[in-house]
Amino acid sequence: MGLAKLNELYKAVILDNANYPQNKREIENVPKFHMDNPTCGDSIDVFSKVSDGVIDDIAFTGSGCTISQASASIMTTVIKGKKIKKARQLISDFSQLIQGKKISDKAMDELGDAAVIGVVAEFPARIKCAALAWHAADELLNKEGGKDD
Amino acid sequence: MGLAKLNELYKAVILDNANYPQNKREIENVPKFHMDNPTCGDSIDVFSKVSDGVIDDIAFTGSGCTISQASASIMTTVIKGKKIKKARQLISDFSQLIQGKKISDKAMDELGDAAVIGVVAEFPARIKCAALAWHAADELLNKEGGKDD
Amino acid sequence: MTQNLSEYRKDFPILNQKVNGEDLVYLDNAATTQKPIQVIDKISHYYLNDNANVHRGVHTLAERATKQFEEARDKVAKFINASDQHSIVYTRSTTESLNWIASTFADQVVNEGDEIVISEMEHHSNIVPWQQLAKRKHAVLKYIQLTSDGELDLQSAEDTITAKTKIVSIAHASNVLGVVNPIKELAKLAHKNGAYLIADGAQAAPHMPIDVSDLDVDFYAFSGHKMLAPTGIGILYGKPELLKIMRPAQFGGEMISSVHEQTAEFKESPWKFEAGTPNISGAIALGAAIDYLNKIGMKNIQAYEHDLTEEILPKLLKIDGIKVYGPQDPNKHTATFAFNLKGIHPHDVATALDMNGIAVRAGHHCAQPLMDYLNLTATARASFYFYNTVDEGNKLVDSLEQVKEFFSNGVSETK
Amino acid sequence: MTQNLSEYRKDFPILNQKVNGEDLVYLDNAATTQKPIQVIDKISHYYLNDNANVHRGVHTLAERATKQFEEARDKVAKFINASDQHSIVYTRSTTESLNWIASTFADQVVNEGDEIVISEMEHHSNIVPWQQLAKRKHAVLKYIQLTSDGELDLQSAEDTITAKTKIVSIAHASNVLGVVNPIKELAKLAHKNGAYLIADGAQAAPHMPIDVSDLDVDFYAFSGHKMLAPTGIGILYGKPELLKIMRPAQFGGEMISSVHEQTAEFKESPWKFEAGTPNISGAIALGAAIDYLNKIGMKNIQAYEHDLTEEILPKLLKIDGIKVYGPQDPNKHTATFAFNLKGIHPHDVATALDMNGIAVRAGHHCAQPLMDYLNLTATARASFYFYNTVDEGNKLVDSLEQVKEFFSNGVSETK
Ligand SMILES: Cc1ncc(COP(=O)(O)O)c(C=O)c1O
Ligand SMILES: Cc1ncc(COP(=O)(O)O)c(C=O)c1O
Repeated sequence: MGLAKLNELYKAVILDNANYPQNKREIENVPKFHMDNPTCGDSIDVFSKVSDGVIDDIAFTGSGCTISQASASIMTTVIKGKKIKKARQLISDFSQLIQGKKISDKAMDELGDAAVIGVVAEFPARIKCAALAWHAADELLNKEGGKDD
Repeated sequence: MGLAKLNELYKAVILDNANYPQNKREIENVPKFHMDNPTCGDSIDVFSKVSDGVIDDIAFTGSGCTISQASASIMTTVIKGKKIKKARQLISDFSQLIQGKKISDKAMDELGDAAVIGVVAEFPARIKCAALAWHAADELLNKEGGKDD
Repeated sequence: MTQNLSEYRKDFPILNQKVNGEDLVYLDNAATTQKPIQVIDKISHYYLNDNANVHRGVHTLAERATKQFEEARDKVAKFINASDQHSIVYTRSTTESLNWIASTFADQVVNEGDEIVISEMEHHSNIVPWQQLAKRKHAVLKYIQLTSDGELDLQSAEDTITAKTKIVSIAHASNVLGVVNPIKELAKLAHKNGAYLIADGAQAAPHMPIDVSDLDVDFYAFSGHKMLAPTGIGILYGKPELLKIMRPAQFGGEMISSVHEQTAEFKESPWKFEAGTPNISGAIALGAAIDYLNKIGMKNIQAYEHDLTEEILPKLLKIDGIKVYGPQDPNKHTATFAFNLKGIHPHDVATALDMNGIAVRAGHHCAQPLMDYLNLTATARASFYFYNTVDEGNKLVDSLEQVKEFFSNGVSETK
Repeated sequence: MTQNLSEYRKDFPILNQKVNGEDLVYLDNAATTQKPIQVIDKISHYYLNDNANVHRGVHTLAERATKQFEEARDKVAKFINASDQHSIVYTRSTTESLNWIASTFADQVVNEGDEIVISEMEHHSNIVPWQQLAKRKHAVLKYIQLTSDGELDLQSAEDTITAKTKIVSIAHASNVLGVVNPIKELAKLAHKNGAYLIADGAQAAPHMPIDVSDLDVDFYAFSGHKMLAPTGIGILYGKPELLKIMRPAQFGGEMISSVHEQTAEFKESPWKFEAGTPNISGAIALGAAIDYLNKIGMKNIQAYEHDLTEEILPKLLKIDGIKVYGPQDPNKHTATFAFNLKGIHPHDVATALDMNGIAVRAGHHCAQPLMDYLNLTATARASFYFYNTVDEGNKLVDSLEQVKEFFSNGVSETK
């Protein structure tokens, strides 16, 4: 098979987001959440600015492989502007997707670019890389959501 | 094969010594050594009265299986009256014998009744039973011998 | 007889051999069980196809190994009806599981003057770790007494478990007396008094359906090798909220989330407990053992072993001069029989039975305080599993008669 | 080339498979090695013929199991030239061996203000137990620095090991930098300062002759699974006089000589350390692994792996944009190569290599302090064993060129 199969995983949109990540920056004076990938030592911080239950801004910092960086970048674009509840629903859909589970067409639609990362399900060792930023965002929003109630 | 093979192990001299053990008693005001067989919980105390490097008296108390009781009984008869050095040599010969190693004809001779226990080498699980009293005697005499030097 | 499970014997090639010229009758299952070919093959298959280290690798073999290792954990969780596979920690054995609780969780909750309660029928592995803890913490180690029948005395349990008690640790089934203890009631009693209940399931998990959620135990420990799996793999179940606060007992690779020169953060349960390369093939083979047991059905195993007891216990009791320990009623007895023949040391009994191909154990069965309690130094013990047959039980009974005869003849001969 | 050992490949059926459609090239031997058919068969043979619990039984199977279990211990003793088989303790792994020393022997000898010395290249298993000990005892954990080459800095060792030092614990061979540390000199240095020297032999014992008597180490730890044996069995060697005073880390069955309600006495070493049913089949299979290694000869293995290094390291170094960590001189490097390709994350490298059937590791290799020291978060690592070939090394080198090309093309495509 050889390296050709790599094209499946490293699609243009993924490489693009990894090389030119969006929202890779700190946001000052807002809550953040730190997460490690113990397998490789990669780590990420996710920042979010929430008002009235809506995610006004979301960003990340940290280093990692192509998959984790691209996934973080795309995560911010998908989540930004969404309500917390909606965002957490999307995170949950994404989590299903990358574990190779079927999700609704509607969810696929809403995930947009993130749906492309679904291919990682065929590379089980890399699922954690894809999941890292989304998990961190979920933990962060979980706390934020809790505050709003 | 069945139980017939038992006759090899449980020879008359062994059953006899187990049922009517010799020197099974305490000796007062002399050193003693306690030893356990952790496999079965059997335990033994060996007592010895030594003067001028000669074992004037040796005895044991405790409970155990046929093999360990017989072996202890025979041990006392073999060791009694010997010099410490000689006694420890015999103990060492006995230890070789029950592990199935070849010992000299002279040693076999000197072990007398104890040589009969050599058959235990064919019942490896019972070697510890046969060895218990002899080990305890060795530890005891080791201490006594040390004092004499 | 409910269902004859001895058809499963064919999966245990080791049973089909001669020992001392006689058909092997393996009745030492409480010490360790034999392994079906499905489990042995699983080990070979793993090493012939998928072997790699777990959790660390990006490559295909590492992924296969990790997947099987974690799938086995799920199987264990389902096997004992744990709500959450994160509550399943791989250890070496029951002994290690109990040691880990005693040296970490219990060490965290027991203070000076507190009481730790065990029973007179415990295995050394459920005694010595508590002695050590009591010594370290200046706590008090107390024993629940037994009834004259050899059952746990529930009155004594009520008297012994008090507001001072922090830990109650009890065998789910005894490896000597053949009794099953009322763990669910003991858990209630412990909880009512603000104590934690630990069940030593070494002799229960192989023989009956286990439901840790229904029992409401705080911790449950058992060994793979006593339930068809290889040696070197055991399980510690803990309630998730307790595992969360429980410190790891060992530190190193795999269990950390990050390490700096002077500090380290740990992963979540169960991984924070599993330092270093675990027994990967052992865990996977335990999964295969559980598949095998599930195929038969734990209820069927329990029922069949009860049938064996109904057949064999009365026959044993009929032997003149025998004393069988524990309840004499087959309805209260598991298929583990500790006994003595009058005037014959159990070691001699075991050697004699071995000459007839029958493997039984002789000794204190790692339960010396129980031996003291019963005024014994040792017993013989025949312990059955589902692959044993009534015929084998009959052979045991017949052989015991022969043993009696041999030793009484032998003795009279020398007079 | 001294002698081509890759003929032994035929004994490793797992190597003869396709991964992602390509021939498997297994270069993750530092994580765990594959097992020869002789070892796999030994496990099956044991379970098909002899399985029983050890040390407790009177019957024939128990005797066979015990004999093989103890014979394997003798083999281990000879393998590392220990004078006495009582100095060989069975553990689960290197990690457990190191944890046991840290939680018992070292706990007994380290006091407040004392110093524990490790190095910047240690594996987490030889770091975190010492952090815990230092914290518990208010002792100080110090690190020996490395030279710019990635070797242990002996000047730094002399400066760091002082009269305050109680414990020095150092990897015999690094799992990242591919260096072998001068354990014999370090032992001298430690002893001169009244400290104990512990060697983490996880990456040394599989690859070179080990002589603990000549090295004069106080303790030596290693893992079976990194030297052809199954998972779940490891070794702790200790000098007999130190094992004598060392407390057991776990308590229970097998390790006691007698137990009373409130107290217990322990057996002698090594059995006092082996609480509960040990990994019997693992130990016996470790014996088979040692037989296999001895048949080849550890010197031959060392020489052949050196030849591999001579062939492969220069080729790796020629790849444009590669950084190989540790010494660049093949005479100072073992056949374990940690590296990075400029601009490509090692995880991506490993995934790409896996597509070519090549199994390498990517990550921190359980050596985060070393990563920090080298200013890295992760590297890729290819680690060879005697069954690997020069061809496999060449395939790695070629594939790395392809990986570079893929990622630079891929990247430019999206611009
Ligand atoms: C009741 C009980 N608890 C604990 C153990 C210890 O099990 P292991 O030796 O597998 O640790 C045993 C078995 O020997 C047992 O029967
Ligand atoms: C240098 C070193 N020490 C310790 C270990 C830990 O070995 P194990 O995981 O077998 O306990 C390893 C292997 O991962 C190692 O490479």
